[in-house]
Amino acid sequence: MSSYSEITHRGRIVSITPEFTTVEIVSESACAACHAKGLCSLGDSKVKQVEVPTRGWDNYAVGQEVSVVLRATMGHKAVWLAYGVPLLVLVAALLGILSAGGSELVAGLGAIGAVAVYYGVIWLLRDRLRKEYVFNIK
Amino acid sequence: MSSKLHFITDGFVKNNPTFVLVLGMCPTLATTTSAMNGLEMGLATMFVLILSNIVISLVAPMVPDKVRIPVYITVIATFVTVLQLLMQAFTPAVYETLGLFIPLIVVNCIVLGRAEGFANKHSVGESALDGIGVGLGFTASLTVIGIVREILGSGAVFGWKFIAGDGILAFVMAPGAFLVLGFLMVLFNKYLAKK
Amino acid sequence: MTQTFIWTVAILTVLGLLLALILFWVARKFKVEEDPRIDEVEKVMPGANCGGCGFAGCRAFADAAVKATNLDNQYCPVGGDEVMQKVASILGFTVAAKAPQVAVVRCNGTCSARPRINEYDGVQSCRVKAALYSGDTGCAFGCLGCGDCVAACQFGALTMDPETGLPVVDESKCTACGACTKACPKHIIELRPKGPRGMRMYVSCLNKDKGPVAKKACASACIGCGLCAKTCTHDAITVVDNVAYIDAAKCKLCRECEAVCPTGAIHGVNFPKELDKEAVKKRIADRKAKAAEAAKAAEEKKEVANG
Amino acid sequence: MGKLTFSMGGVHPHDSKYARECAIEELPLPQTVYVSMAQHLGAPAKPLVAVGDSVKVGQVIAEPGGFISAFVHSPVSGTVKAIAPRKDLAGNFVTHVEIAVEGDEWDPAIDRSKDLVTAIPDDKAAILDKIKAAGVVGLGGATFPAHVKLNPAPGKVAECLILNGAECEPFLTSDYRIMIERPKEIVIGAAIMQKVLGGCRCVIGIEENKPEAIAAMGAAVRELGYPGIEVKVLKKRYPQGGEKQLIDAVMRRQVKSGGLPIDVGAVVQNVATSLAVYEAVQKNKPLITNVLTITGDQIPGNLQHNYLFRIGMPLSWIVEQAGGIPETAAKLISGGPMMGKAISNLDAATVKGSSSVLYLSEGMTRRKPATSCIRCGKCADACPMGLEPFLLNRLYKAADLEGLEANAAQDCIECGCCLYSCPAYIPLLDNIRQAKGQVMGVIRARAAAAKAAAEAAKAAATNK
Amino acid sequence: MDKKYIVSPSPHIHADVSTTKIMRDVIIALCPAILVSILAYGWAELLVLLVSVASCVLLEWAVTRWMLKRPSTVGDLSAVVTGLLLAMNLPSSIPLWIVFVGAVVSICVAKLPFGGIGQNVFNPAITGRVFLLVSFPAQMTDWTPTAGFLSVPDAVSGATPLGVLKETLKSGGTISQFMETNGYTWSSFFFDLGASAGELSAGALLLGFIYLLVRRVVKPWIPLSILGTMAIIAAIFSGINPDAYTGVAFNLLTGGALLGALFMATDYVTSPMSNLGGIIYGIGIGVIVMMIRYFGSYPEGMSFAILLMNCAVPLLNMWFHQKKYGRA
Amino acid sequence: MALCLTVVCLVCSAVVGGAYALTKDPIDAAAQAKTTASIAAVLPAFDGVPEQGKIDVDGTEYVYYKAEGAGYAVISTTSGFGGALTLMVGIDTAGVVHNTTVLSHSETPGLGAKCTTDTHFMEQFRGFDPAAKKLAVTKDGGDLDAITASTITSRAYALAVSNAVKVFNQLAGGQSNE
Amino acid sequence: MEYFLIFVSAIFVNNILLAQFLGICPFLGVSNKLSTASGMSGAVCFVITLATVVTYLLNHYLLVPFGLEFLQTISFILVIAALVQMVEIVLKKISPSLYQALGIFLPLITTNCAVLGVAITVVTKEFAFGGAAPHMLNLGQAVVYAIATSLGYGLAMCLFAGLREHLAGNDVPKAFRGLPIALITVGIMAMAFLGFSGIV
Ligand SMILES: Cc1cc2nc3c(=O)[nH]c(=O)nc-3n(C[C@H](O)[C@H](O)[C@H](O)COP(=O)(O)O)c2cc1C
Ligand SMILES: Cc1cc2nc3c(=O)[nH]c(=O)nc-3n(C[C@H](O)[C@H](O)[C@H](O)COP(=O)(O)O)c2cc1C
Ligand SMILES: Cc1cc2nc3c(=O)[nH]c(=O)nc-3n(C[C@H](O)[C@H](O)[C@H](O)COP(=O)(O)O)c2cc1C
Ligand SMILES: Cc1cc2nc3c(=O)[nH]c(=O)nc-3n(C[C@H](O)[C@H](O)[C@H](O)CO)c2cc1C
Ligand code: SF4
Ligand code: SF4
Ligand code: SF4
Ligand code: SF4
Ligand code: FES
Repeated sequence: MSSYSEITHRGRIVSITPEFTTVEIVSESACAACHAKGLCSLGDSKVKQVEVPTRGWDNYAVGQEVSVVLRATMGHKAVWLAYGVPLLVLVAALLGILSAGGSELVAGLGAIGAVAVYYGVIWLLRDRLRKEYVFNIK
Repeated sequence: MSSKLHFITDGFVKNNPTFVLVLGMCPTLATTTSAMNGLEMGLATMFVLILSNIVISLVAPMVPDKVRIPVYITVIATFVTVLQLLMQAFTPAVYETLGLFIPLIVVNCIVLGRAEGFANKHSVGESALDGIGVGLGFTASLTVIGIVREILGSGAVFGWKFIAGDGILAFVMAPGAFLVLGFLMVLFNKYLAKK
Repeated sequence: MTQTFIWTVAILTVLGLLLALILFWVARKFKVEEDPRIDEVEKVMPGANCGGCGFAGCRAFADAAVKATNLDNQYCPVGGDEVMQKVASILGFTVAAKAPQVAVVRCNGTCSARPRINEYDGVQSCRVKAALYSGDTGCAFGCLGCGDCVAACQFGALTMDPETGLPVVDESKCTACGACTKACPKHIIELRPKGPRGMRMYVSCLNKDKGPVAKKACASACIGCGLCAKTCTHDAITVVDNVAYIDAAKCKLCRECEAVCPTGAIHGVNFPKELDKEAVKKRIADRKAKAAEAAKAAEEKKEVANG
Repeated sequence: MGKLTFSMGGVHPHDSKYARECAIEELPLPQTVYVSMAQHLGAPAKPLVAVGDSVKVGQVIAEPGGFISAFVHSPVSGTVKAIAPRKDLAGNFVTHVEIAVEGDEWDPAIDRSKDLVTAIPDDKAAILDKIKAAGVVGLGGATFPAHVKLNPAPGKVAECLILNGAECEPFLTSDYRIMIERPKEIVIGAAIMQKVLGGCRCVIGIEENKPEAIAAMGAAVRELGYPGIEVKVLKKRYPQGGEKQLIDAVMRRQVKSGGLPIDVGAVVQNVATSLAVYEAVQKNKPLITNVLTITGDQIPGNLQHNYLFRIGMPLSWIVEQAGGIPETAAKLISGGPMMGKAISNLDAATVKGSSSVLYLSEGMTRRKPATSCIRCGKCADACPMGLEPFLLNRLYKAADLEGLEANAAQDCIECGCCLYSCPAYIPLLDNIRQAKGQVMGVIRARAAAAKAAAEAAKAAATNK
Repeated sequence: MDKKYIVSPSPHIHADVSTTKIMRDVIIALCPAILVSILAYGWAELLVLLVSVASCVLLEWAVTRWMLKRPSTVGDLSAVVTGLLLAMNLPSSIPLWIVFVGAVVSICVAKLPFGGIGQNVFNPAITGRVFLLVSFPAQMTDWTPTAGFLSVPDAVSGATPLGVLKETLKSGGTISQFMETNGYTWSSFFFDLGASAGELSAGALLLGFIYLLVRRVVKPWIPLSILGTMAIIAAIFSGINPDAYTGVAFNLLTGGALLGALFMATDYVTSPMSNLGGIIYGIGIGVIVMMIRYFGSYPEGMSFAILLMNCAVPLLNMWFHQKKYGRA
Repeated sequence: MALCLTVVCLVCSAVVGGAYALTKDPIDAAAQAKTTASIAAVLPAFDGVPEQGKIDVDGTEYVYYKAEGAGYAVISTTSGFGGALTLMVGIDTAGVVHNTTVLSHSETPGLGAKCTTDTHFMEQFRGFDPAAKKLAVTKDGGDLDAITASTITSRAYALAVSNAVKVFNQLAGGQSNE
Repeated sequence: MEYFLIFVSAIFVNNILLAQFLGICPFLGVSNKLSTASGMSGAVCFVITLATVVTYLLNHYLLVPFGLEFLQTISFILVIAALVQMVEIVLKKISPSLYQALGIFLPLITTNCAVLGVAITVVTKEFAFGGAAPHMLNLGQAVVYAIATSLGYGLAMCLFAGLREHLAGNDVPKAFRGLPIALITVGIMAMAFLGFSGIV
């Protein structure tokens, strides 16, 4: 119920190594809250795996159902990195090329290309990101 | 045959797309400024619903599971485009009033939902009946909402004015759509609770 | 015109094919093949989402059941055996029938039996009241009467009886989810086996005070006199801390304890006939007499043998 | 010098100090006293006597049951009749030592003369031992063992000892009376504690509605001439006497959530505690007496008293001595009307911290039915901890423990200002108290888990 | 103990406050303005007030008792306040059945479905008024003054000053033209403009508000931040182009600015709980009002601005909290 | 699988293409009919097909139809209460407004929207001679009664008509220059 | 200036949810919690804008030249559906941890009326701002329109989520609980937003 600081998801532990505990969660589509989801499954409930650093004192078992917790600020940051910044890149590239006199086609394709470049940068930074997004099991 | 009648009646109450499933809210709210508009939108949706249900129940056995969704979307979009063309040709005025919401039938969850949830598991006949039932349910709800909004908002039903002057204008504007749907839902809940 | 037609077919086919392939690829990468049995199991669940089973809701239960290797650790108290059998048959497991349970209120300190000595004027919550003091009667163990248990029951199985000031369980509605037992700060509500045809015996009191104190606080308190334990021929009753407790597994529903209890703290419910105390007492007396006789006889025999 | 006060919240109930002119009277001894083993915050004390033992006034009858606990002494001389559970004023069972009173024979070590002993011993450890041995606990309400408070953890330095003479609760006058009647003893007690704490300064805070007490204490301070002690006038505003509020008012510092006063260099002691410290250190007299007010609204003047009582006297007996329960009383309270406990069992025995028996009339105390919260914010305005009671109440009802913790339910000092000022009569504090309990439970469990984890990690490290 | 004594958790005493008393204070505070408007607009205004209050109270009573089956809450007088404020926002010439529709929206749409007093998220009176404004624009913007008990010297017929002004500006006129043609002088803004009852007298409204302040019913931060923001924006714009944009005094004293800022934006239920939240709420209202007044189609923006900021109140409550003891 | 998709796409595109082929004529006809009807409504009877043209007046581009012998039908857009208000204004060869019709608007139902139904209001434009009367609402000192409580719409309407008149003047003037 | 007008108009005056009725289903579905609603809004913003750019190009450089405007519906829906899924795949490939964080935070974004609606509107509707003659949007304007529209979506969504979190603790009459009261709330919000009418 609390909206204050954390996001939780139910999931199931699929494996535990000394370093990481992997939890499988089912992520649902925007329609998930809809009571008619039984009728309509747009093929968009997906299994995602989340790695959580294993803590010495936990004794969880594979197959156990647990809650995975992420700080809400982390979630917001993730949205920002994955969607917010590329949006800015897209718009900046587009309007930049247009005002520099580029044709609409060039501008459009260029903007999409810029987003691709941005994602490339993220790809280069993937290890840093990996360290940043730390989940916890509750 | 009568045993299959429930495929039609279910769409009215038990599976009412508007009041129970709460699907396809956008056209429900946007196009019900009058009873006629609601009715027309409902019929348009029903057209697509029935045809796509039939076709999907026909092709479902042949479509590999993996490409199910793309195929369904394509089929539905095809019917929507056909509908668009037909309306433009033969009922241009209606097409103009309903505007954007005709192409948006493509993303109306009811259509894809029925395809996924019903048509691909049932026979052609049953799917057609289901399409008719749900389509009628949708049409009926839209018409009811349209009637209420038209009565309150312009003092008329199906364009027939029974009080002079204007109605309560808010009901033909955006807020009225939400309010009427909200209060009708309350009534529907009360009715279901009584049953 | 024909040209348009050709372009239509060409563009749409290429586009459709391309995009559909992407969609297909995505679907293959991501699609969860949720075990369809989860849906099936969920369908037979009661759908109350009460959490009585220890899972987050009916679907969580179904999910766990499908993935489990047996159903030994899972039980839906709401659906009871009937549902468990259905679940088992869907999943191809077998389950042993569990005795259905029901909530019982172990306090019979009605307003008349238990005079109020204070008047409570705080928020109507047993929890708050319990934190403040021992209750508005002399009994520190009895029901506080603010109905936290009633509020906790989502099945509407509990109501407060304004006459007695005690909660009453509607057996037909109680699903034995146990919410009320957790809600009661005095731990008065217990889940007990329903018993054959609903017949069961229990001690409706938790007062651990010594007899006289208990008696003073509440006319129908268990005073820990032990008569019942002495009477019971099935060894089902124990008296600990001045209160008796009936072990449902051992109780044979003979109702002798009920008949001998001097305060009426033992309740038998759903018996077809009213308890005829005198008759039962007579039966006990007869039995005791007989036993005494037998003992005497044995003694005599012994003596005879010895002698 | 301006009057000091705390920086947020607070309310202004009428002070109703009807018993202010009643000099302290000493009560006669009853036939039996019942000495509770749980008279202080922390672990209950362990009885050291057996049934049949005869005891003298001031003899130790129970020892501390843990680090935070205290000695208990016999308040009377006589024979131990029983050591058994007995109902306290809430009706819950607590172990009591029952002593049949025989004469009034005091332990010879106790100096019963009225002479003022102004010389302060030098040995800090000895003073602390004496305070501990005398079973002195805080008399401001929380009955926290005084020697624990006066012995800050290593590394913590006390900068200011605050003597709490606020007595901000309406009706109560016991602190007021001792400040008027025994100011010098209190000041000496303060000087002793100053000494123990390493010579910090000391502020005696008294609310402005007690000018006589301010004058008396001021005179005593001047006359005795200990360095670094001063009397400061506080605004009349409830809960001025709350520890955190007092520290805020006097030192302009705020104790962090979950922190202790000593973290900001403060030690707060009630004036009566100071008197008890004086008696313990200078007179060898353990804490076996205290002063209690009998008062209430709509009750005749002859029922108003300030009594010096022996701990363990049953409340019912004291009430009887005072002339019985007045007709108009609808509720009996031990303590003030804002924080006191309603008495459900008048047979309960007095304890070290007993400070009053308060009779309130029906009209004054009966709660009105709660209506919907109108979000007026008056509760938040009144909360001296800056909490938002309406929100805590809402979160409690939604069982949102995380939200409660984030909104600091655990910081509530249970002062009652919120419920007092709510126009909708929402039972805010009733619920917040529960919420606080639950949150504290979570916090404690988490601390315990972290500790266990740390230990496990340590163990693992040493194993390697 | 033979007598049963009361036992309860602390505290055992209570301040002399209640919801009813607070609402009574608000009603008292509205009295001067009501009086002025009745004097100015006569029986018609009185009828509007009566119908509005009576319908609000009756509806609240009937719906809680019969439809929701809850204890009636009319005793707390909040429905009376809603009725009064709704009426003070309507022209005296309005048909009475429209007043009733407004009351229905206030009570049966904006208040009771949300759970009744204290739980509504939108200000009921404003919701009612905005609904009417949207639904009956013709009737709602017709400020033909009805005959009063005191003759108001130069009451303007037709639209309110803001309405007339908007007309003038749209047809290419300037503000000084408007002042001249309509015979306005700055001083006349204080008392005698053709305006809704509530807008009539700044003095009477302020008097009432001071009463509320003295009785500590409300805090001044919200009104101050609203009026301050409006003043700043008006000063900037009219400084830049006094012909196109109205000035400070005009904006503060006309339209529903005062009634809204003093009595409607301060409604406890629908305004933020914390002082800081309240100030931001007020600034938001101020900005939106001026935006609607300067650029929008509606002649008057106060109601819309309050209603819009009502939407943001839960967020403001989530983000801004009171300063807590011992926490930075 | 790919085959399946290809087939579906093929069939679907064929269906769509087919539908398009079948409906193209009726759609064009409907669009044409609409324009013709509007033109016919705002101009006196004429023979032949009106000819479409574009012209720039005061920096705005206007679309107009020239009906030989009847006059011009000008499409003119202004900003009303709720957004764009687009009219077709028919002006006969004498420069007198023959009739007007609303092509699209987003005015408030019951208020501004009455500009399509309020006969008193619409009739005022029939045979309106801009040379003799002033094309503005009475409030602005013109000769047109506004729709009740909808001065803004009325004003926009009047402005659109007067813009059309300007277009006509330029067209007619241009012609006479020829 | 025109960009600014488009911006204000799309966020406030013609709010996509409250005035245009697009994307109502997720609006009602995901608005129970503020944090999810705000995250969702950010994602929707990106998806709508990207989809608008792609469909604009598709329309202007493929459909229009061949006279195939009637294929808008079917081609747009396919493009958008594929695009949305692709973004997810790309994210997963380039940074699994980022993707994880998103996955746990956000529900997936599926194609909904809002995305398709904006894409179609941009290429079919004539806009008139500040009294200018109606005209089709060019690419730059279209993008600004898309962003502003989705910001309007986010604004309405966050306000609504806040209101709903608040309402969750209310004692709403039984028949009104859930969607009815949510709809009434949106209704009043829509009414409040009418106040902006005429600003551009
Ligand atoms: C575990 C624990 C340790 C404490 N240690 C100290 C201390 O070192 N110094 C101090 O001044 N108070 C200490 N206290 C006392 C409390 O801060 C506080 O003074 C006491 O609970 C009474 O406060 P009250 O009467 O305002 O409720 C301690 C309390 C507890 C529970
Ligand atoms: C709301 C509140 C009000 C208090 N009022 C007083 C008071 O008026 N006088 C007092 O001595 N202690 C009062 N206390 C207790 C003090 O916080 C603090 O515990 C005490 O002064 C410490 O001294 P002690 O350990 O000697 O009791 C109050 C506590 C609270 C929480
Ligand atoms: C909800 C609402 C919608 C309105 N719609 C229009 C409209 O479509 N056209 C219009 O000219 N005026 C409309 N108005 C009225 C104007 O705001 C203004 O009051 C009016 O045009 C001037 O009044 P008058 O025509 O009586 O001089 C509307 C007003 C409201 C409150
Ligand atoms: C200072 C104050 C201002 C109020 N303002 C309004 C108001 O603007 N509109 C209204 O309907 N009720 C108002 N009320 C009454 C009441 O709070 C309101 O009806 C609640 O919203 C009902 O839940 C006000 C009450 C107070 C104390
Ligand atoms: S009575 Fe108790 S056990 Fe039975 S259903 Fe209710 S809460 Fe569950
Ligand atoms: S049984 Fe327990 S929870 Fe129920 S009313 Fe009695 S004390 Fe309260
Ligand atoms: S009781 Fe707690 S919440 Fe209430 S005012 Fe006092 S500190 Fe604040
Ligand atoms: S004082 Fe009472 S009514 Fe006011 S906000 Fe607090 S709880 Fe609500
Ligand atoms: S119909 Fe528009 S989002 Fe569902």
